[in-house]
Amino acid sequence: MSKVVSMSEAVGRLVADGDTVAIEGFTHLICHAAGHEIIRRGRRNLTLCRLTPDVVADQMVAAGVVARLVFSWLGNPGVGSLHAIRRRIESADPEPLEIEEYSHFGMVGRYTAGAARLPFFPLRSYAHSDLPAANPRIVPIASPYGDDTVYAVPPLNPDVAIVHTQRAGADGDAQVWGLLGCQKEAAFAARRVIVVCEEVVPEAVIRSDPNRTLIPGTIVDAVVEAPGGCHPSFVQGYYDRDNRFYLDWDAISRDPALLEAWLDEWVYGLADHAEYRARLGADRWAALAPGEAWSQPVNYGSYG
Amino acid sequence: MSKVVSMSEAVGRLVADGDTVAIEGFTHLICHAAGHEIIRRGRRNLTLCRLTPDVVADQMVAAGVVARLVFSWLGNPGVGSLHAIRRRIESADPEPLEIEEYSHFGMVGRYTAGAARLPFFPLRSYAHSDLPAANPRIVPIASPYGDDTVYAVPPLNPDVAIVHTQRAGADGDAQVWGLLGCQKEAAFAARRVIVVCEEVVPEAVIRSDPNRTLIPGTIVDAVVEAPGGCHPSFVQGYYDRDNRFYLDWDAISRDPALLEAWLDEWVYGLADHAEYRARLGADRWAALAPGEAWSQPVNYGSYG
Amino acid sequence: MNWTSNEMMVVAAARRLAGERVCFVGIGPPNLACSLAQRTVEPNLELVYESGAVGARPARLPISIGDPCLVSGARAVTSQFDLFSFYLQGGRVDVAFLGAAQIDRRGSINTTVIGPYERPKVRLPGSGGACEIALDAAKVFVIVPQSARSFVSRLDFVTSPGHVPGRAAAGGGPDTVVTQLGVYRFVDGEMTLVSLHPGATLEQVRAGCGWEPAVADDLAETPPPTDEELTILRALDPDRVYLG
Amino acid sequence: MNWTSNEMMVVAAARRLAGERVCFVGIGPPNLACSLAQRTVEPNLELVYESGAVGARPARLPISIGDPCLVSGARAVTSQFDLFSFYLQGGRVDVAFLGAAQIDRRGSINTTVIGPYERPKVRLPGSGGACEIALDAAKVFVIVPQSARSFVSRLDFVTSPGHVPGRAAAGGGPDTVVTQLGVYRFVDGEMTLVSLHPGATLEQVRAGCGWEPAVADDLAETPPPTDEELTILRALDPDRVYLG
Repeated sequence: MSKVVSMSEAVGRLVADGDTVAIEGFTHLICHAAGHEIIRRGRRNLTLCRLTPDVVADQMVAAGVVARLVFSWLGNPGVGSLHAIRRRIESADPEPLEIEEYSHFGMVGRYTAGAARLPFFPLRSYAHSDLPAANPRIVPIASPYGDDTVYAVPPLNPDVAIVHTQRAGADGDAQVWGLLGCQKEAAFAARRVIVVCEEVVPEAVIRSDPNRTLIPGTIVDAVVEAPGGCHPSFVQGYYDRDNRFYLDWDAISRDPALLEAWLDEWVYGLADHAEYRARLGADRWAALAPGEAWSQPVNYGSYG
Repeated sequence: MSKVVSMSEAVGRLVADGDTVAIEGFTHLICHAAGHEIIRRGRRNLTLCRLTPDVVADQMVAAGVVARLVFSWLGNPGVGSLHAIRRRIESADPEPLEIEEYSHFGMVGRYTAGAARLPFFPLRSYAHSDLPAANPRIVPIASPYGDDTVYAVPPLNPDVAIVHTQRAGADGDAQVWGLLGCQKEAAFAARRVIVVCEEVVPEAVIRSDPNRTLIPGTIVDAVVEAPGGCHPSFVQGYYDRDNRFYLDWDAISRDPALLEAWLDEWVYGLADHAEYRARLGADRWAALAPGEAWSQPVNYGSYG
Repeated sequence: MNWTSNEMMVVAAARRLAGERVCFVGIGPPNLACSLAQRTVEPNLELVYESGAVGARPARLPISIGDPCLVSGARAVTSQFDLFSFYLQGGRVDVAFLGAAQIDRRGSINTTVIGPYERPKVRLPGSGGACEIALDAAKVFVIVPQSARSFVSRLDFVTSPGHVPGRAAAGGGPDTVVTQLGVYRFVDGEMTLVSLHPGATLEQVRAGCGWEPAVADDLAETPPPTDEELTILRALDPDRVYLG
Repeated sequence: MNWTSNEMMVVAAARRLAGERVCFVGIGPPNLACSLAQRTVEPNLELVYESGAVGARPARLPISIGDPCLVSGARAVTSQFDLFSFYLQGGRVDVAFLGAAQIDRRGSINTTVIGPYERPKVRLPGSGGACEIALDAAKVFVIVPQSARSFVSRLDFVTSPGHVPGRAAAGGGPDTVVTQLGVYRFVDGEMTLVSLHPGATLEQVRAGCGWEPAVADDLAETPPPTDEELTILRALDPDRVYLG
């Protein structure tokens, strides 16, 4: 059964005001297209969960979509700060932003507990740090064997997880290669899952390599084909990170007026991500295209 | 740096009397060749860890190698019982066998805790079952959030893990497709790791598909090339399960004299697994060969 | 067409899969029941195996839960950590099958030992994944040949808990038990015969039960296997490996 | 050849990698130090990135820890769960690099906030993986530009604990801190200058330190970068993205 819909329909149907939304992807496969559609549709009061809120998070916060941020690293990677978010945190400008802060492993542990229906996830982080004082949900837990103590983090179960992948079947089987982040855990932890992909491929492609499936269609609610949907982040084998954008964002994000103009031009002023892609222009896309480096295929064998 | 050695050298150097040894592989990739070499070298007092002690475990127990079994399912899959092991447990014949019993998830959790240096692993299994009474190492643990209680299992850190894979690089990077079992967790939990493979392949093959690497060479101590080393279990894409052997084993294992004769003929009487392979004969191997079903390759892209 | 009580058992189980989606399945009768259901009442049934094969499309009758035919052409393959954590404990399995060496009136199951644990008369395989399946699957179906030896008033060991007092409501014990004699469901946690297979008698049920079995007021007769069901089923297991 | 204090900092860090095997590495100076070490003192150094790239062989200078050039041709790629659980917490990382916005005499590090946590003067990125790196890596190297603003007597926030009282011995705080002025190690948990880079003075060290820094009795002078080191280093970062 095909679950392929437009981004507009997926976000319209599956992301509601007040939802807890996980948009994961660690440097890789960060779905800007979904973030833009959420902004375009004027969603409000979202709790945005993301290990590394970066440019798209700064855009969503600036657009007034996000009331609360659950995260572990906040920044414009390789460049510096996210100024819209900093204004909210440092000066409540234009309004306060609630934050709930962990380390990376803590966030991964939270999704894992959520996906596994565990009441907590134990880890060795946080001892002697100020993080438990800053976030009272990080608590010590004694081992039932001997006198070892570790820390616990609580489960995180987003209302919706949005996962960008290289290829997916129409019924949602999502295959990923390169950096995997914690998208699998986030998807299994979520009540609803939107898979966004570079390409919808025939089921036979998926089933030729079942080990490559990160997320099975059985837990997926909608599939959106959005080639280029991670720009300016990258998709292994499809396009490189557009570093110029990250550098440019620093100046844009420092100036609320510039930021507003950017949102007008690149989000509100465009009907969908296909227009964004076209507006970037063929030359810019061509400059991001990698060379080819194909995996050596493996034989699963036919047993009939 | 090549770590490729013979099975004899790997077992001789890395498996000692009294060791805790994990030989994992869930129906798939069960390294009989290593079990046979351990028998051949007369190792004693091993603690054998394996979710599913099956034919090779019955052989190792019958040969007097194993003093203690840590497991979650004991049987000749699809056939019935392991009679050598049953004699030891039911009648202490010829001597008692110590057992430590979990469920599958409990065993997986134990390896995971061992690999992650956690003092325990929490799971929802065991409530209202008699397993915690049979095994006092399975204990309840209260959630630090609310009044939920789950169970804990303790970490399992084998002295050595033996993992069979389809292909490996000479320095130990091991790639697997098909059923993955819990070999990754067992290997990371172990102090020493032996990778046995169907084929040692050039490093370029491995590096063409880094997502396929289950175990990185950085944690591997020895690499053994042993094609056919999982017979009578199977290797996806290489050979099918030899079901006749499993059926035959039932009668052999029921009769200590037959079992002893089998060990004489197929283990003690052979120098190594190459002789075992040859003795099985080309026709038997040909009957186990699957057809071809190749994965669709993926492009990682070259970024230079 | 004539049929055997084993065939009736598998057919009755298959029919109960109507409306289910993700099914955690074992080898033998459960696998046959699922394959039959896919071809009759529930074409969209997704098969998940304990070995980690997800959405399997076996090209032959699998002879083990890890048969390579379950992997080639599957939708996904997962590690056991993911399988047990995210699929099973995570609540992504709608229905799961269990077998039993012993089962009691509450649907608790023993697959560990006959006799005392420390020195058993018969050492059985043990839990495998059964303990977590019993606790984590949304719904549990049991397929078990019924006899006074398997339907016992007191288990020698509880491997997989059933409708025991104090257990949380969600997935609180098996939903259905199917034998060669009939179909049982649970009423107030008590195994209750709801349907008798054609040809089977209440006397056989009582003889094959270590306690006085509860019988539903509206006890039904199981509709016999249809020709279509039998034709499909026999094609699935032409050598009668599991049909006997 | 002439050289800059930044180059000296990277070279000094690279030399400390002799004998190490698995290195958890960040972008920028740590990455340059590792690449230089691979080409000089430690050809077998394995680079593991927080993003999950293991045994990376980048064909260009990576601009982020998740640069696709770290994946193509890598030995392995792992999920973040596996990376943090099995590599880092599991004790498979021999040495890891940390940066710092603030560091104190015990080697504790702040990368979270300047000012109070609830209403910070400057909101910094936060822990990322730094908290677990500080606690789990067998050995921690810190590369940090030294100034009275970064070397502080009291941290605004402890993101990554150093040699704090009561901490378990294993991996108990940073092993080495490298700045543009010198190399520090820890003596009884106290950051101690052990080597002064050529051209740097104790006065500069004291001016760039918010406390009276301990100085080793046998304070050494760091051997200056060799021509070979400089040639390799500059080829690694021809546009001086990180060398400045």
